[in-house]
Parts: sequence; structure tokens; C-alpha cells
Amino acid sequence: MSSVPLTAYLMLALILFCIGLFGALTKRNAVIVLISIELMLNAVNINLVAFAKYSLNPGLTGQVFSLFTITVAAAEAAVGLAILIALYRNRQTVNVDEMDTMKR
Amino acid sequence: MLQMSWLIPLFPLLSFILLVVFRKSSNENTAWIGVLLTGASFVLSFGAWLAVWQGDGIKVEGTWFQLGERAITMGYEVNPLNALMLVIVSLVSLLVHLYSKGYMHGDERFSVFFAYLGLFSFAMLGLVLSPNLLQLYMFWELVGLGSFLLIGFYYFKPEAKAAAKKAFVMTRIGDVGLFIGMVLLFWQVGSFEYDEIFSAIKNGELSQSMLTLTAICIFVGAIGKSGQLPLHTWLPDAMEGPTPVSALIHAATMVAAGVYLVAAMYPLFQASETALTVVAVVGGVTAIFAASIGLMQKDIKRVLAYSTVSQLGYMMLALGASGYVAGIFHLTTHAFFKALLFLAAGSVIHAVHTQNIEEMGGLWKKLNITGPLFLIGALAISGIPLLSGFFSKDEILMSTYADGKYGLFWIAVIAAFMTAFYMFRLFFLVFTGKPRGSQKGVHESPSVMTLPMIVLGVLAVVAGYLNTPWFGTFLTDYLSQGPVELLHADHHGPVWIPFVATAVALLGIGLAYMIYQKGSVSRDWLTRTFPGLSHVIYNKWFVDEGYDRTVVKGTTGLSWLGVWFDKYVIEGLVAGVVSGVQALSRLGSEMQNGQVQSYGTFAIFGLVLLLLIAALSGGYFS
Amino acid sequence: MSTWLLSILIFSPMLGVLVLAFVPSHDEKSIKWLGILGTLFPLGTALITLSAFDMSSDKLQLAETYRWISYEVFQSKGEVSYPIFYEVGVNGLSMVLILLTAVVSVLAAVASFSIKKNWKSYFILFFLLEMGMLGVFAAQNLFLFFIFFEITLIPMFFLIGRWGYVEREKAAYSFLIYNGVGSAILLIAFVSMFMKTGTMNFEKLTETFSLPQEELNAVFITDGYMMGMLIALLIAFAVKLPVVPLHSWMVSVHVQAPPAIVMIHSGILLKIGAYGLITFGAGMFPEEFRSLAFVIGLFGVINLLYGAFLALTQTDVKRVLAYSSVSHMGIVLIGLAALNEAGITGAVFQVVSHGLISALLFFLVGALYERAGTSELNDLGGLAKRMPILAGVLLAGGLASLGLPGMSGFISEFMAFLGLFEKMPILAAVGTLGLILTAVYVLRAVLAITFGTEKEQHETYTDLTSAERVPAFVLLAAIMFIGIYPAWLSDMLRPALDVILLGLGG
Amino acid sequence: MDLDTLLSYKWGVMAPEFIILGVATLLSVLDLFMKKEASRKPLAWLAGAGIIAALVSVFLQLDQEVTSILYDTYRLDFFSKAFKILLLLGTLLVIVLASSYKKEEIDENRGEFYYLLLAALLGAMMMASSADMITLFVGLELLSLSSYIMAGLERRNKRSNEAAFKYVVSGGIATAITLFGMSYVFGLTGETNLFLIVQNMQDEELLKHGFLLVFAFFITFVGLTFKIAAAPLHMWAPDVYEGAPVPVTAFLSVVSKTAGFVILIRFIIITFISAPAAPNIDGEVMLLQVQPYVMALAAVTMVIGNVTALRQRNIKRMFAYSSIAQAGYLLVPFVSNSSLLFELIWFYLLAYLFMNIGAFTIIQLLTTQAGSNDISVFRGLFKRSPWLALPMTLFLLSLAGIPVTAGFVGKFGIFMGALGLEPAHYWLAAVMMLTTLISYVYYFNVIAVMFFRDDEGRKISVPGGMATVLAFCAASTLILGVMPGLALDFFYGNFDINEFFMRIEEVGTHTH
Repeated sequence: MSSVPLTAYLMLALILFCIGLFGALTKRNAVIVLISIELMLNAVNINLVAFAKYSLNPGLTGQVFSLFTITVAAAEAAVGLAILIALYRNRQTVNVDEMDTMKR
Repeated sequence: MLQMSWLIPLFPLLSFILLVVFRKSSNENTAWIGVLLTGASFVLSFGAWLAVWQGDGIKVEGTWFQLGERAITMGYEVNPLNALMLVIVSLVSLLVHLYSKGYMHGDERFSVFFAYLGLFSFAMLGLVLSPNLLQLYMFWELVGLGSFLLIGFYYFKPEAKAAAKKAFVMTRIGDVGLFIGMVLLFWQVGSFEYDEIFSAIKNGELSQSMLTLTAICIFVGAIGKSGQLPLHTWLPDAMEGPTPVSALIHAATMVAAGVYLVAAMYPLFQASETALTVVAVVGGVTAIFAASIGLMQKDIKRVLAYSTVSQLGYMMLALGASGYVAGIFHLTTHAFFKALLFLAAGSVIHAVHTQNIEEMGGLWKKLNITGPLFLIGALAISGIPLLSGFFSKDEILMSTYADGKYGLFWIAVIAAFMTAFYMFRLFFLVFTGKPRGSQKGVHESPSVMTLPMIVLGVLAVVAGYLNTPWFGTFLTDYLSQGPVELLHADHHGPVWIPFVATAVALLGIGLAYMIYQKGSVSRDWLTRTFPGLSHVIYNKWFVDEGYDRTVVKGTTGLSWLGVWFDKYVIEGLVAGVVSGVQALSRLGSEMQNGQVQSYGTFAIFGLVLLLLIAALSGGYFS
Repeated sequence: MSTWLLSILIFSPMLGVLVLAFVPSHDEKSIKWLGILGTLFPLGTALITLSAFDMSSDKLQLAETYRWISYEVFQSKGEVSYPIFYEVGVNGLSMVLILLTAVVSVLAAVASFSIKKNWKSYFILFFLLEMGMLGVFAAQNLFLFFIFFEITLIPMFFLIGRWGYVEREKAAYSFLIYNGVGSAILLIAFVSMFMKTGTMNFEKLTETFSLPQEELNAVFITDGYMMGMLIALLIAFAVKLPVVPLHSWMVSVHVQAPPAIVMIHSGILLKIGAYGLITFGAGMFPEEFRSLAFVIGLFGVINLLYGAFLALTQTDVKRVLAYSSVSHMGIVLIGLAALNEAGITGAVFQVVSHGLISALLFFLVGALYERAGTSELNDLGGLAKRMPILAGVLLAGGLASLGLPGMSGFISEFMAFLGLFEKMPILAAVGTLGLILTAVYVLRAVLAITFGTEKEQHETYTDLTSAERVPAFVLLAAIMFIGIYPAWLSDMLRPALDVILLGLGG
Repeated sequence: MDLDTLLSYKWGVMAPEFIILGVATLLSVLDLFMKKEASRKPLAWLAGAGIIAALVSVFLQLDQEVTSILYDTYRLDFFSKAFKILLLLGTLLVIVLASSYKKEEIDENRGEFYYLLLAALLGAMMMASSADMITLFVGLELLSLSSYIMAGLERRNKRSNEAAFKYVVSGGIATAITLFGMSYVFGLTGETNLFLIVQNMQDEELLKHGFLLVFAFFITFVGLTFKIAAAPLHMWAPDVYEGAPVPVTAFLSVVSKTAGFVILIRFIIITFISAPAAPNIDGEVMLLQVQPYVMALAAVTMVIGNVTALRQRNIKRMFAYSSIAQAGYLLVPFVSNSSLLFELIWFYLLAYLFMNIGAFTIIQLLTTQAGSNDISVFRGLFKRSPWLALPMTLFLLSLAGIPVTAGFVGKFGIFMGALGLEPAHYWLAAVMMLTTLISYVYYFNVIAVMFFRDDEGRKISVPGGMATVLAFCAASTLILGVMPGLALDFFYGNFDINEFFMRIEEVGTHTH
């Protein structure tokens, strides 16, 4: 099963991370921004699991770590969406560009 | 008597303090405080002089403060030279005090004037009593203060203000020279004491160049104080002060302090031929230069002022030509006859309320005491035989010739001619002929003013007999008790010199008589014949203007340059830094544009940059 | 009592703060008098300290040491503790400056009568300032010195910013930032020395730095390090002194701050710079200081001439005096650069003398400003008529400032130049030009005010009141006392200065 | 792992956390059952009491040996005790502010406010007590998530919403970055336990991946600096500080920042203390190798914070930039690797706690009563309420680092750290000093507004709780400035820094 090298996983994770990052930094829709952040967190999960299996010192804790990450990511998404809803109620928009009343 | 000589300067100081306390008193009897206390000084001085005459002397010193291993001392000393000076200073001061009682009558700051006179007398007597250079320097400056205060006595007059400032600053320039010389000597000798300096010179502890340097530096101090070229311009302006002040300070005593300084430091000068030559040349040139200006001045006091400058030049010339005794001798006689001339001029001004000689004339009869006294003074200064000036001037010419300085000798002779001419120009214009201005209510001065003049008149005649080739060289014998080795103690120059001197004096008087009394020579003869030269002379050789255009303008220009530098360069740099920070601040808040995504972008950008720099500079991939 | 004497002295102004705290702020009269009384108490304590002070001893006196803070540092050689003590003490130099502080503070408090508003907070800040100044001179370690040094900044900021003239806030900021730069450099240097040597005590530091170079190298104290530290200290104190080109803050403070505060500022605060240069610069790094002597002397002459040249054409008498202070501080540097008894004594004399003289002059200018509402030379003139005493004292102060013998200014200039002429005669000769210029600008300013024809609006002016005469005459008397009897001061200073000179090997 | 093992742990060492957890749970339940319009004051009292109880229990633990349970996921050592005191103290003061925060927008959520604060505190405390990446991360997220909600607690306030949203997004990205870095740390060492990571760092094999390690270090480090608001992840701070309710701002600037330093020290110092340098750079450990870069970050943070603060007219924003700058200062001892690191950071954070919460107390009073955040609310404060102006001056002076305040001693210590080791970091000290100078301008600007401007404004009434906080903070700032020995001696007397690196082997556990 070790035909796929670790580097491939890592590259995948890195690409996923960058896609997520790109989305989080460029998308106008706040929901998509939040989802993109989830994507970044999932990239980390891939890393963790891959490392847990293939690294120099493989260990189970990586998978445990990823379980915690998934949980936390869920909580974060929940909080993020809740805040977004509150914001939407007041501003009637989910456009990130418009959320710049405070600056300078 | 000598033990009490430390009291000599303290009496006038007491007078100063008392009069400052009573400055508001309108009672003019406060003048008596000054007169009495100065009188006490005079008595003590005279006593000291008599004691010294008998070969006595005293020097008392105590530590003033400790400078490392060296003690800086203060004290007093009476030796032949300064005992003579003490008598001259305290006597003239006493007489001027007395005279001022009449002259300053009615002035609203009457007591203040006497207070200042007391301050000056204190400083001048202190200067003379000093046993070391430092103490001399201190009193030297204080004398300048007295002079400054008295020139600026009429503080509300802009001219007086300017003159006072000019006097202080010009003399300060000289003082700095003295300061440098003094300090240099200190590091060579390790002391400010005259005695130690002289013995060090004697033992050859100083190099020749150092001797010359210090001597010239000290002479610069004398130049400033004695109004020698090129620092003479303050002295004529100083005539803005009340006339008694001119008599005391700017004729008899303070301006002679420069001569006294050179005399007191004479062994130093003797050790350097160059320095002596400098002294002689400066003196000689000043003598003829100032005399030339005196020819055309219209202000009675200014003529006398230039005459003073010229006579001081004579004294310097004498000293520079190894005529130590001659210099001191002329200092003594000059003190008397010049003080007399000034007081007489003051009496004239007191009477006619103008200083312009063109507005005077025909006062001989109205001022029947002042007139003859003025004439005595004029004859004395012109060097008419049997009067004091003749003997002292003769001696100067003699020593100059004997010293081999023939050029300077002839300059001195020409200056003597000019002296006689301008003095009698003055005399004829003021006292003879017809009144040219309103002379209503002109009357002779009160006796409190004439009495001092009479005393001085007598002295102007007899002072010459202190040292004559005919009756005995008392002064020479007296001075040779002092620390100075007299080189040309009895130089008998060619016998024709007195005759030449008398001849040029008579010639000068005669010419003045022809022009101003008889009118046989036209008054504008000189002006017409040499228009350029006379223009230059009339404008005092444009020295003031020259200074104004170079030194004054230059200094002011530098000052403006500094202000510019301060404002634009230094503060500009500061402003640059400030605006730099502000620009950074603006940049910072521009970046903070409220877009959370750009915040993230900046963060990622920063992170990537960090990684990139780390990767490139860390050497991981090399 | 005597074991606590110095601490009592340092914190004595706080008594005034405590008392004032309980006086209602509308009771202006009591506040004014308490303000003066509050400065008299430190003066009394300072005099008691003086009587307890043994002038002939070169040891630190009335020293107090208490453990204060300690940092434990683990190093390769084990745990090293970095203790900081509360250490105070006096030597001749600091005693003189403490006395100066106490005296000038009393007189400035009297001069504060011209303050128009908020007396209570004014005097509370004033007392804090005095405490800071006393502490600076009594501190015996770098930490304490720095703390008191900074303590002086804050009250000054308020005093300038709240009670000053039109551009007061700008001046206050300028003061704060410039001095901040100085103290920033100071702090870095102090901490660095602390970390290298493990002590902050002056004497111990001096001892450490005078160890043989091999021993110093072992603790990473190289030649270059010591030179760097000295330069840092020089720059830091150059801001305070101030040395051209770091002087512009001081000019604006002189012009904008209330006169009573300028008395303190020019009279004492600037002197902290000189004190620092002597105690830290020359005292701790003698060898390096010696090698920099020419530079210091050069800056001294530049200061002297630059200040004098700029003072020549200023039209505001406050600015004239400000640049005159720049010029006079040059003499301190000149004296220090000479590295001999005469020079260093001259520098200290100049510190004291200029403290008194500038206090006097600013007091008079303040009194003048209160009457005339201006300090522009062109608007003044002929005041000798209506205010003969003010004019007279102003003239006396001016003469003292230009170094007239018989006044303290002469002694200090004389000694400083005497010192420099031994070592660098040419530089010194250039510097003497400053003596002439000083005479020119002082007389120009003083005569413009007092001489000349009186202007119409001056007819209502009154002379100094009897309350104002006290500071004027006391200062003048002090100036003349030092001028006539310098031995009093030089004897007190000599033991302390000899220690420094011994280090300098001069 | 069986029940016996589980029971064999000394659960008592977790007493402070249990107390906070219990109180938070209790509060949330009580809040549910309380009437909507009932005053939530009792909840605040309860929360305060809980924190005090936790504080007491931390103090009772001072003599406790180093204890580790659950494979180091929970550690009680000097570090956790020392910093928990700060966290608890800070939150206690914030609770008082929160209970006095008079704003209609927040009234309906006031109950949540208290237990979210406690939850955040719990997260922070877990970080202080953990030596395992997983629990560190969970603690961090507990703190973060609670903070996100608190920032948006004024539900009807657009600014509050916006602040919360920005905070979530920035925080999410930061979390992802941190985790990404952590995943590499894990990947290189195969462990999540910090001590085991250190052990594996010595591995020769690892040297081949030198850059990867540095890469992981930087990513994790930058991610973690989000909490302390240091460059480059600092830009959220001004907006969030401005929009969040004042007590939350105070919490973020003090407690959350302290927690940020806690995790930073715990994670970075233990993990990388003996990490090897990259192969072709000899004789150095990695921490020294990366030192210049981290220093640069610290310098940039100081510059950005102080310079940008100059332009702020909004007092909360100004304090946000000030807090960025302070983070920069605090990074100096962190990066200078001095052994004084712990006490310096601890002391500075203690001082910072007092001065910043004190300042925010006054800001809260003024801004809520004036309904504006503009700096002009301070106009003429000295005339109106001298007893507010004086402590505010003290806090500002302390923030600026003027002597006789705690802030000065803190800064002095930081310099000791920066200049203590060879080679001394003069340039970093210089940057710090210069930026401090710049900070004078804006701190003193507030002072100038208070003292030099006149305003006919009203007198400010101060509720008892706030007055207590104010007095306490002012007194502490002053006392720590005059007698810093009190705190330092307490630190040295009770804490042994060696505990930090002391690995406690648990018998018969953890086998692969």
C-alpha cells in the first residue's frame, strides 16, 4: 500500500490548503469564505493522517489529532455561521466587501 | 603707612556701596561721601608713595583658591611704579569728584554718578595694587565696567548707549588678548605672580617665540584699553559720557592702564625685541594717526579724545623704544595736563551748553579762570619748554632716537607738530575771536569746579620737574628701585632734539595762529589743497565705516547664517524625521482598509515573505 | 536621623504635596504660601545635610543602601543574581548641585507668583520636579539615577504644556521627545552595563571598568564596548546639556515655558547633563574619555560660538537667553575636555554659575514679561527710568553672564579656558572669540531693554516689588559670593573631582 | 488505559479548571432558567466567586511538585501556575467591567457574557497547563471560539457583528495556518507530546529535513502570533477591538494576549529548544538560527503598532495599536532566549494587565457615558473628574514605560533580556526604544487632552465595582513600579524555572 509516496499526500494537502486560502481571501460571499476555511482545516487533516501513517516516526496520535481538528472545525463553522446570520440580520448582506465600516 | 595700603581701593568701594544705597537721595551733599572717601584714598596713596620714595615696599598675598597643587593668590603690592600710579589715580579721582560736584549739579541721578565714580576708582586703584596678572585682569575688566557705566550714564541717549556698548566690546577684544597672554604665561611659568614670571624670564625658562607671543598678546590688551590702533575707535565715542568722566577715565587713568600694563610687564617685553618693536610701531603710528584726525574735528571733546589717543601712542612708542622712564614720565604729566584740558573743556561746555567749537569763540574774557588754565594745558601738551609736557615729550623723542628708531622719531616729531597745531586751533577757536553762537548767561564755573582745575594747572606746569636733564632725574632714580632694569637710564641723545621739538611746537602754534586767529591763511586751505586727503581725515580715515562693513557686517552675516542653519537645516532634519514617521503612519492606516480578506492577504504575504527570506538567506539549499 | 538624612532630603518635597493635597484648590493664598514653604523644607534639609557633610573627605557620604530588586539569571556558570539596590549618597559635586537645586527651587517658587491658574496642581508638579532633581544628584546607582531622571520629565511636560505661553504644547512635546531620545539611549547603555557587570553602583562600575583589559575581555567588556558606552552616554547627555545640533528643543522650552519653570530648567535640569558627563563619562570611562577629549573640546567650542552667533541677532530676549545658555554650556564641555584640575573645576563652576545666572535672568525676564506683556527687544527700551532696580539687576545679571570678574561667571570661564589652554591652546584661542561675542549679545539685549528712550506705554510700569526683590537679590548675592570667594565652592568640590582626575590621570 | 490508571491520576491538580468548568456550566444552566428580565448581577457575582475560588486553589497549589497527568496533556508546573494567576486575575477584573457595562444592546445576552468569559478562561488555562499539541490546540480553540462570540455579543450592533465576523475569518485562517505548521511538527517527529517531540528532534534523520523543520517552525509561530496580535497576523486587532464591547476588548487585549504568550512559550520553547540547526549551518541550534527573523517580526510589530497608533482618533483603536506594539515589546525577551524569559514576560504581562484593564475601565466609563469612542471624550477630564484623570495618567505613563510605574520595570526587564546575552541585541533594543518614543506622542496626547483642553462636560459617575477595579489597578501599577520586588520575589520564591523542562515519566504507560 505504500506505493503512494508521502510527498503526494503532502502536495495534495498543500494544494488543498492553498485553494482554501485562495477562496478565503478572494470570495465575496461570506459563506464561501467560511467554507474555504474549512477546506484549509481539512488540508491539515490530510497531512496529519498521512504523517501518522508514513512519517519517519509513525504514530497514532496524528489520527487522534485529526479527530479533534474535525470537531473543532465543525464548532468553528457553527460559530462563524451564527455570527454571519447576526450580521445578515443587521446588514442584509453577506458580501464580505461591504463589511468595512471600521478601518484605518 | 604701607601696611594700610590695602585700604586704598576699599574707600572708593565703600563710597560706591553707600551711594548706591542712598541713590535716591536728592540731597547733593552725598557728593561729599565720594569726595571724602576718595580723599582718604589719596592721603593713603600719597603716604605710600612717600614710603616707597624712601626705598620701602610691600607685598602681601594670600591664597584665593586652590587649583590642584597650585594656589591662586590675591593680595596687594606697592612698588615704585604703582605707588606713582596710585598717587596719580587717586589725585585725579579726588579732583574729578570735587569738580563733578559742580558739573553734575541738578542731575536727577546725581548720587548714582558719584557711586559709579567710586566704583571706577575702586577698580582702577585695585588694578594698580595687583601683585599678579590674574588680579590685574579682574580689575582690568572692572575698570571697563566703570567706564561702561559712566559712558552710558545718560542711558536714554541712543548715542550714549551705542558708545557704552562699543567701549565695552572693543576693550573686550583687547582683553581677550590679555587673557590669552596671561593664561599662556601661566602654563609656562606656573604662576600669575609678576615676580615669578620675571624670574622665569630671567632664568630663560621661556622660549623666545613664546616670549614674543605672550608679550604681543598682553600688548593687545593694552591696545584695547589705551585706544591704540586698530582698537581706538571706542575712545572718541566714549566722549558721550559726562565730561568729568572723560577727564578721569578717558584721559588720565583708565586709558593709561594699557601703558601701565606694558610698564608693569616690562621685563617680558624687554626679553623680546620683536615685541618691543611692535609696541613702538603701534605707538608711533597711533600717535600720528590720531593727531591727524584731531586736526579736523569740530567737537571740543573729540579733539581732546584724539589727542589722548595720540599721546597714549607717544607713551607706547617710548616704552617700545626702551624708554621706560620716558613712558611713565609722559603718563604722569599727561594725566595732569590732559585732565586739566578736559576739565577746562567741561567748564566751557558747562558754560555754553554746546560741544561744537564752531559755535564758540571769544570766551577768554567770560571764562577768565578757565581760559588761562586751558592755555596752560595746551602749552604743556604742545611741548613748550618749561612746562611739563616739554620735558616728558623730549625724553620720548630722545629715547626713540637713542634706540635707533629714526623713522618713528620723525613720525613723533611730525605728530608733535600736529599736536601743537590742533591744540591751538582749539584754543583760538574757543577763546579768541568773536562769539559764533549765542552766549547768553555764560559765566565762569563755580569754585568747586575751578579749584580742581587750578590744582591740575599747577601740576601741569611743575610735574615736568620730576625728571629733567637740568634739575635732576628724580623719577629715573625712583623708578630704578623697581623690578625693571632700565636700559637707557640716562640716554643723552643729540642736543638738537629739544630744539627741534620746541621748534615744531612753535611752528604748529604759529600756523594755528595764522589760520584761526589772524586769518592770514585761509581756513579751508588744507581742504582745498588736498581735498581727498582731508576728506579721509575728516571722516577719521573711515576706520569706523571699515569695521562696520567688514567685522560688524561679517559677524551679523554669520549670525544670520546660523539662524538660517538652525531654522532650515536642524529643524528641517527634525521635521523630516517627523514627516517620515507620519508618512509611515499614514501608510499603516492605509493598509488597514477594513477588508478582512486583505488582512489575511497581508498576513499570508508576510508569512511567505518570511519563509522566502529565510529560505534564501538561511543557507538551507546551498 | 543622619542615616536617613539623604532620603529625607530627596523626598522632602513630597511633604508639600501631601499638605497641598488637603488644601482646597480655591484657597489660592494659602496654596501660594504653602508652595514657598514646601520648597523651604527641602532647603532646610539640604542645609542640614551640608552641615553633616565632611568637605575634606573624598569618600561617599551619608550613604544609604537597601536591597530593592533582584533578578536571578541562569547562566552557564550557574545562577547569577542581578541585584538592584536603593543607593543614595553624596560627594562634593552632588552636594553642590543639591544645594543649587534647593536654592533655585525656593526662588522659582517665589517667582511662581506670576502663575495665573491652577496653583494647586502647579505646585504639586513643582514639588515632584524638585524631588526628581534632588534624587538625580543623590542617586548612587544607574537605576535610581535613571528613575529620577525620568521623573523630572513628566512634571516638566505638564508645567510647560499647561502653564506655558502660546506654543506651549509644541514645546512640551519637543521637550518630551528630545529628552526621551536622551533617556532612551541612556537606558540602553545603563542596562547593558548592568548586564555586563552585574552591578549598577557607580563606584563598583568604576572599579570594574578600571580592571585590566584581560580580565574585562573575559566578561565581554572590550575596548570597543567601553568606547561605545561612553559615546552613548555622551550623546544622551548631549541632548540634555544641550550640545549643538541637539539644542532646538531647549530653545523652544526657554521661550515657551513659564519663567519660574525656565529658572528651574535652565538653572538645574540642563545641569543634569553636565553632571552625567562628569560622573559617568569622565568618571567611569576615563581612558576613553581622554581619547575623545579633542572631540568634546571641539563640540564645546562649536557650542560656545554657535550659541553666541545665534544670540546676536535674536529679537526676543528669551531666545537670546536660550542661545546664551547653549553658548554657556559649551564652556562646560570646554572645561571637561581639558581633563585637568582647572578645566574640570571650571566646568563644575560653570554648572553652578550658569544655574544661578540663568535663574536670575529668567526671573527678571519673567517679571518684565508680566509687566510689559512682551519680551521682544523692539517693544522694550528705556526701562531704566521706571524700573531702575530691575534694570540694574538685569545689567548685573548680564554682566555676570558675560563673565565679569567678581561674578561667578568669570571664575568658571577663566578656569575652563585656563584648563583648555594647557591641552589645546589653538582650540582654546578660537574659543575665546566667544567671550567677545558674549559681551556683544548680552549688552545688545540688556541695553535694548534698559537703555534708550522710554516708550509711552512703559509709563505705567512699576519696579520690582519687594517680594520680587528677594529672589533677585539672593541670586545676585550668590553669584557675587562665588565670584569673590570661589574657594568655598572649590574646596567642597576638590575631593570629589580629585577622584575623577586621578582616574583621568591628569 | 483502564479505569485504575484513570483513577490513579491526581485529579486534584486540576482543581482550578474544574472550578471554572463547574461554574461555567452552572451559569449556563442558571441563565437558562432565569427570567428573561431578571437581573443577571448574581451571575456575575457567581462567576467572580468562581474565579476567586480558582485563584485560591492555584495559590494552594504553589507548593505542589511538578505533576503530570494523562500523558502530559495536563501538566502542573511553575509555568502553568504563574500564568494561570495572570489569566484568572485578568478575567476577574474583566468580569467586573462586564457587569458594569451599561449598554442596551448587551442586556439580552448578559448571562452568556459571563459563562463565555469563563469558557474562554478555561481554554486559556488549559493551554497554560498542557504539554501536548492536541490539548494545546483544543484549549486555543476553546478560547478563540468563545472570544468570537463575545466580540459579537452586541447582536444588534453592526460594528459588533462586523468585528465578530472579521475575528472569525482571521481566526479561522490563523488556526488553519497554525495547524498546518503543527501537522508538520507532528509529521517530522511522529509525536504530539511536546517532550517526546523534543526527544525525537535529536534524531539524525531529521537533520536531512532541516528546512522543513524551519518551515514548520515559522508557520506555527506565525499562526500562533495571531492571538497576541503580532505582525503579520495583527491586522484584525484594531477592527475587532473597535467593534467589540469594551469589556471584551479588555479581555482580548489582556487575557487573550496572555494566553497567546502562554501557548507560544509552551509550544515553541519546549519543542524547539534543542532542535538542531540546518545541516550546513554548524554549531547552532535552530532557535538561534531563526532568531534574526523573529526579531525582525518583533521589530516590525513594534513599528507598525506604534506608528499607526499615531493617527488614531478612536480611543479603542488606539489601544488596539498600542496592544500590537506591546506584543512587539513582549516578543523581545521571547526571542532573545534569555533565561530571564519567564519572569520578564510574566512580570510584563502582570504590569500590562493592571495598566491596560485600568485604562479600559476608564475608557468604558467615558465611552459609554458619552456614546462615542472619539478621543475627545477625554477632554478636560482633569477638571471634570480628577480622580479618573489621575489614574488614567498613571496607566498611560505605565504603558509608555515611564518610571515609578509597573510598565517601566517591565520594560527595564525586557531590556535586560535583550542586552543580557552575548551577543547583545542592541539594534532590537534601539528599535524598541525608538518606537517607545513614538508611543509617547499618542499616550501623551491623551494626557494632553485630559489636562490641557477644557470642556464643560459632565462629571463622570463611577459605579462601585469599577471604582474598585480602578483603585486596585492604579495601586498595583504604582506599587509594582516602586516595589517590583514584591512580584519578582513572589515569582522567585514560589517558582522553579527548571520545572518547565522537567519531564515526568509515567510508570508503564505510553508504549508504541
